[in-house]
Amino acid sequence: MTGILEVQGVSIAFGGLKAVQDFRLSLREGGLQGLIGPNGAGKTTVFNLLTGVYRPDSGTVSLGGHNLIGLKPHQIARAGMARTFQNIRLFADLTVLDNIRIASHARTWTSTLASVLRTPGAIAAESAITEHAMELLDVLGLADRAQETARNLPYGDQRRLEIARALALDPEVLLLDEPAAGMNPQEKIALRGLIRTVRERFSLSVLLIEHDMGLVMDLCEQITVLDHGTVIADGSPESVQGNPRVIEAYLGAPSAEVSA
Amino acid sequence: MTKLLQTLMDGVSVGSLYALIALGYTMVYGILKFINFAHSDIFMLGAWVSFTLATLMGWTSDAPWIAGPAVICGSMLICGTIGFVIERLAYRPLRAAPRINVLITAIGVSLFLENVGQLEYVFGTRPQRMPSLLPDTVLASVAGVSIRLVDVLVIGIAFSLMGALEYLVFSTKLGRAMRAVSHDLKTASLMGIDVDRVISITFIIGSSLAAAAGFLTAAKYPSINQPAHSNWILFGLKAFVAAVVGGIGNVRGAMAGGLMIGLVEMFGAAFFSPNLRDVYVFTLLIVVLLIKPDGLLGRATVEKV
Amino acid sequence: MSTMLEISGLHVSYGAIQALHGVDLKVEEGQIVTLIGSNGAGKSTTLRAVSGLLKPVSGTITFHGQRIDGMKAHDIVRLGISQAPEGRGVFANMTVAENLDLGAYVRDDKAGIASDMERSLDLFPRLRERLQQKAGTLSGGEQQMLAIGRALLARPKLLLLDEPSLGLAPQVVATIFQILRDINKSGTTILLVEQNAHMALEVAHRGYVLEVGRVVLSDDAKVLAQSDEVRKHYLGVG
Amino acid sequence: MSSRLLRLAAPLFTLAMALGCSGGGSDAPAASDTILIGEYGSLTGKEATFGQSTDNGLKLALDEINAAGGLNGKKLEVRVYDDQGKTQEAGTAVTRLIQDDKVVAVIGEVASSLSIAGGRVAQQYGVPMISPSSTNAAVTKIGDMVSRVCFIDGFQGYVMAKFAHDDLHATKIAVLYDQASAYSKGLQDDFGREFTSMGGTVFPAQAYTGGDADYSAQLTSIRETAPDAIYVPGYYTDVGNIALQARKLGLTVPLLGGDGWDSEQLGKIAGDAIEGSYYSNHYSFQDTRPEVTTFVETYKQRYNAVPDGLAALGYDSMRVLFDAMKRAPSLSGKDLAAAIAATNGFPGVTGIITMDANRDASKPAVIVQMKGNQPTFVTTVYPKGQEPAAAAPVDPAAAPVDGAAPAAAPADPAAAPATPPPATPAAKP
Amino acid sequence: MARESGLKARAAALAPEPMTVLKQSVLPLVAAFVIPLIFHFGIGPSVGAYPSKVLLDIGINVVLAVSLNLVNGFTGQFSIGHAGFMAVGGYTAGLVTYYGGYRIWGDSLPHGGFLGAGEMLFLVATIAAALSAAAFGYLVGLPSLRLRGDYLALVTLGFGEIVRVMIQQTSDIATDATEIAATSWPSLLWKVGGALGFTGLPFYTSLFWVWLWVSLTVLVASRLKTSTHGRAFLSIREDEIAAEAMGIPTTTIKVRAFVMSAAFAGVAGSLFAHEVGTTLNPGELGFQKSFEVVIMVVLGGMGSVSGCVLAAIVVTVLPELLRSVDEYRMVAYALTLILMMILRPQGLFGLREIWEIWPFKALFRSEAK
Repeated sequence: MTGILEVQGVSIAFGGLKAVQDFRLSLREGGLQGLIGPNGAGKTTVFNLLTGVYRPDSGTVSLGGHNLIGLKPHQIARAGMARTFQNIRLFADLTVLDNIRIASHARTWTSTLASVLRTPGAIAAESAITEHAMELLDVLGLADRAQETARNLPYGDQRRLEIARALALDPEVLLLDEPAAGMNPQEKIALRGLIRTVRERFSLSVLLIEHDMGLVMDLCEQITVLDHGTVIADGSPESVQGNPRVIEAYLGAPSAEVSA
Repeated sequence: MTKLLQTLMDGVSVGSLYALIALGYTMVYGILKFINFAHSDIFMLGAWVSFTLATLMGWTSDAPWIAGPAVICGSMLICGTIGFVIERLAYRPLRAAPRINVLITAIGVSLFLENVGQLEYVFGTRPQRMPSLLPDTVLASVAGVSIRLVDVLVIGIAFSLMGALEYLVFSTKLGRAMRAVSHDLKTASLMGIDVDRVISITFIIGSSLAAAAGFLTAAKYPSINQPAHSNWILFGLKAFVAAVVGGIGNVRGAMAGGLMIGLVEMFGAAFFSPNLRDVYVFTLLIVVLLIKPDGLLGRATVEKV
Repeated sequence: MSTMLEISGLHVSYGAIQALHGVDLKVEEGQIVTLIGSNGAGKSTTLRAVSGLLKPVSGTITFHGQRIDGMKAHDIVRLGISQAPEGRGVFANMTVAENLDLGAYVRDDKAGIASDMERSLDLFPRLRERLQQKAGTLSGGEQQMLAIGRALLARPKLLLLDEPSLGLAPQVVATIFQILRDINKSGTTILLVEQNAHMALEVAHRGYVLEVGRVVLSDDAKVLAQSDEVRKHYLGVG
Repeated sequence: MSSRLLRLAAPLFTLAMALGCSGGGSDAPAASDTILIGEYGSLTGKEATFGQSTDNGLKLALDEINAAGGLNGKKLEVRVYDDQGKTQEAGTAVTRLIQDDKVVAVIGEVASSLSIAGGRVAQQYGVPMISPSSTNAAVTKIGDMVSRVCFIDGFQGYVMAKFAHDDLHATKIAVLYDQASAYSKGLQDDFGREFTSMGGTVFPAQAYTGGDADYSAQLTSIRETAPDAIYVPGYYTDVGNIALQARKLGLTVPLLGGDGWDSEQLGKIAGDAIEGSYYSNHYSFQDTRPEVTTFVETYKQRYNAVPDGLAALGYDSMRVLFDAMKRAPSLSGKDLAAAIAATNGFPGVTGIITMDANRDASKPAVIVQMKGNQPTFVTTVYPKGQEPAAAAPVDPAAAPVDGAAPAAAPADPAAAPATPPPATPAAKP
Repeated sequence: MARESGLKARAAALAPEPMTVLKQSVLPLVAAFVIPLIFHFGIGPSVGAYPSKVLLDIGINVVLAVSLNLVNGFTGQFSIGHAGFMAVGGYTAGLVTYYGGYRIWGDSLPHGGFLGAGEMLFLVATIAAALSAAAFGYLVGLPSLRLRGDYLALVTLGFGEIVRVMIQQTSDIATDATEIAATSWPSLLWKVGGALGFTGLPFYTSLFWVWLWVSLTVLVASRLKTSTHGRAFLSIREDEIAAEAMGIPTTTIKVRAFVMSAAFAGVAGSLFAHEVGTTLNPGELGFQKSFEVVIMVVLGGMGSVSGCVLAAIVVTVLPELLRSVDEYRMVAYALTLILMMILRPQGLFGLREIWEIWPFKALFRSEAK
């Protein structure tokens, strides 16, 4: 069985510090997989390796059978991998609508000259981009905020805008980096539904980093647990929850030394 | 041979002046991350204040030995104060603003100092002769190159000041605080360091070093250009290039960069063509940045994603 | 036992985003109080507000009855509150010794500093071996030790610790928590922000659970440790 | 979109109208009882000192003219605009003077590129312009509206070449010029050509950029060629440092220069280092002609400084203009320009001014030597073919000087004023 | 490998109505030609020469500011060497009109009237100026692949200074028709006047040409800003890492911004070179001129096209209005600059356009979508 996203033996070190070691992952087409682990375990580093921000020291990454190693981030994005960021990276001074339309740029075909001349083709393309963007905003429930400056959105909306923006790339794989961080319980419930809807509607495969265990356990079919840059568990939510190594990594060992 | 030695000496003495100015640039950049364009004008003020002080004291000829030290100290003091005031009034309100704003403000301050300096009752528009406060005797003659006391003093004072700064930065409590602030403002404040005070002190030190460079420049080249002459800025810009070539934010890098720029400029002028001096400096800059974008002694910075 | 630190109705915003929606908490003198919660819950924000790095929109912070919200960070250190910040915040280009010296920046008593330095080095013998090494070359655990040791050199009445277990191996975490307990025993009050709930609640006297900028639970640490709610929150079980 | 552009254009139109109206209002009083003359110059910027000297001289002449009753009872008024040493500003200033202030004539600039910028505007609108001190040949080639009261680079280069060759008996001369200054470059070219044609050797020129502080590389190269003299056609603002450094490097031969040296400051700045060096100039303040002595006297009284060449030229340009205004049948651009071009034998401070076919002042130059920090008159050099039958005797104390021993002449300032013979030719053809 | 985005199919269904094309595409282009005609034949003659000259200066500064805004405002890179591109353009255009004029007509005077042969040569010259400046823009843009922020600024400044010093090295212009006819083009390249400047260029710069280029520059910049390509520029300024992650080829776009910006600076250089009352000379195109343009962009608001236009007008007119205080005017200007940065750090308009701001919003309401 090969998944849409296949990662084998990926490692990277920063100045001698091994941040990620021998990372492996297989994301099934249409799958919804979780990547969890305590703070500092290297989860975001994995995302950066997958999206080309860092180039791994060793290992292979392939998307739909195509090698991604050595590609630039924008090439990987165009190849069909979109992401959100843990510490929200919106185009803060631009409008909500423009944030999404920027991501559509990768899918547009008009030349700069045509844009400047405003040829009928370019006008049509702009309309298409806008229409597409408005649709996405509608799905994410942000349509009425389209003209607001991204910076002024509430936190939860900013998170959702990041997802909408990633969707505008028309990706095959969506990487979500802590989408629920900073959301209140109601928002989290809504987010849970949203991720499911989005996956169905855009036939995506989703890889999710999340700290909220309830969310992860509920959403994901498969979970990979990372600690100190290495995979310590991999499997169904139930098997992971019961894994003593995972509990230790998370809650810390209620060890004798401390209680002494 | 004579030419080689002569050029070497000129290069080192001009280079040490660049280095002195570069220190002010590099310290401010290290902490506040902007090019303080007005620093060149402090250098200009250093020369003009020295001239004014010497004239006011009547030390125009046959000045007592105390005149030199007194004027350089006076000029450093006054320019240090001016640097302090500039930071306080023009830069501090912009601490949280985008750096481009601070940069434009710095250009504004630079224009202000030049145009005020140019007013008839301030310094005026004529060049003036800096009285010779440093003795100018020939110490020795090596292979046809006469080594003059004034040059030795210029290099000596420049290097002692750099040494003093090096000591201050690396061996005192204040220096540790300065380095901490340049590493991270917020963490530094968690140590109980009054960041604003450290920044003020940095401006005072940087400005007094520039003033010293102004004095030494005037001592070495006694005809001092009028305040709005673009050459002051150009000289300062080349000093900033020195700071960048050496690795911005790095005290030793600024010194090394200053000497390097001085030598490249002088050797290029003497052995290739004097017409293209500025071209050598800026070409060196471009080459160094393309090979090693963080300067020769700089550290690579990685942006966190 | 008197109240050392009291926070009430604390609101803090980053630009348009509100991070704290009215946090109330108390730290009694001599205790270890822990603040737990998931990422983005506002734990670090609370500490930063106490240290004066962030200016609250509204609400008060008092230390020994004195209002400290709105004071400058360096003045707060002088009052006796020091922080080992998240991500350690060691000065990477300076030696371990210089880092420790900076911890004592607000103090002038040479003898006192020397003895506190000894104390810090006794607590963290690893640092003694690396005194002249650049802090940037230390391992994560050593950097955390340095950050705590440095904060201690201010001889604080209240020590603020932001995720000291972050990214460290379990044994190292255990060592650090043991040391925290020792520090507390010698009379320093500690406000500890942790994600490692088990560990934190084990050493703490009292715990607060933060969620989306609000305190949702607060109780005796031992009670919280047994609480199903906390367990559910962290592992999603039950 | 289209209407946006149009709407943006509308306020611009309003603005333009406002500028037009504000300008239109200001010329009303000028039309009645005063005659307005325009001046533009670098009153700020790096060449401010030149603009200010010119302005001082010009204002002095203006006040004298007005004190004497002005032109047919009408007072003259000068409106001056600063151009900051930028050509775009110079062009705007001249346009404003001509079109808005309706001046009858314009005086300016020192720097040739600025005179060219302004001059082309004056030519376009048919208003005469007199450049007091731009010596580049290109300036008056603009057209019949533009003239000048100074000689041109070609002549000045010839003057110094002739003096170096005939009087100093120099054979090998090194050149150090300011590559950023057209004036300096022009003199360098002309001097080199003239001196070589006289059979001398000119070493490849070394260049600096105005404002440079360090000249050691160039001077070290020059030292290797062991010249008899060094021609430094630059501004006094730079010459001070050049002289000081040359002496430090052991170069004791005299420096030679042009009118850019002329300033009271040069002696103050360079002191002993410039002692014994020569430069060509428009006039000598020690000249005993009455025009000169009165001018120097009143200038000293008013500004507490010895007038430099630029001040004298500013003074002369105003007076030449006034002279032409008196002669012209009307103050229309055409008439006035013709009158200026017809200037013949006008007794200016800077010599007897006659406009040649190119509207360049044809007049002798003086050579002065720095003695005791004062420029001291040495000799007068006439344009080729205009030498008076009995050339003024050369001061025996000052020349001939051998290149090897420049400072041999005793520098006694007290003795100096007595020596210069009148620069005025005995008889004018 | 990426699946069909569906945007193309969507676009096919959204082909614009002819009226929309007319309104959005054609009319502004027509306006871009009509406005200069109005300036040339309407405003110019009615306000007189001095305001016209100021309008020329304003126009040139608008072209400079709006074009620099493409790099500094849109793309968030920091260039302070704009005068260098202006110089490259000015000298290229000068070579074409001056020596070209000599080759064609035997002199360098303006030939033909409005849109006559001479002005056509000027058009060719200006396009050549844009191309050569663009080539230099490409060269300078390349290091921007590796450099960030102030380092890039310093490199652009260094470039500008190198251009200036190299022009100083050139030799006198040739003024003799037969000599020019006998000299080869490559050697004419070096005869551009050195420090004195390229004197004697014909005066082709008129209100028509200046405002034609202003209209085109503003049109290009504002259309770019509201198109997908311009948004790609803006994304880099906002967050380079996020832009990459969204599939924006940041390096390509940065170079593109440099090239476009330099091309228009070259146009401004050509207009400057042929303006009445200027002399194209290296001394004037140094870093001070570059600073002046940066100031306009920052005052207007980084990224705001209309803000830059307004700032260019203010910066040009202010010194004219302050003429009466002469030596204090630069002091006043400097103080204004400092106070402005402290009191209104985002510039006049920030990223927004004049019609997006409250008091003007109503004025432009008909345009709002």
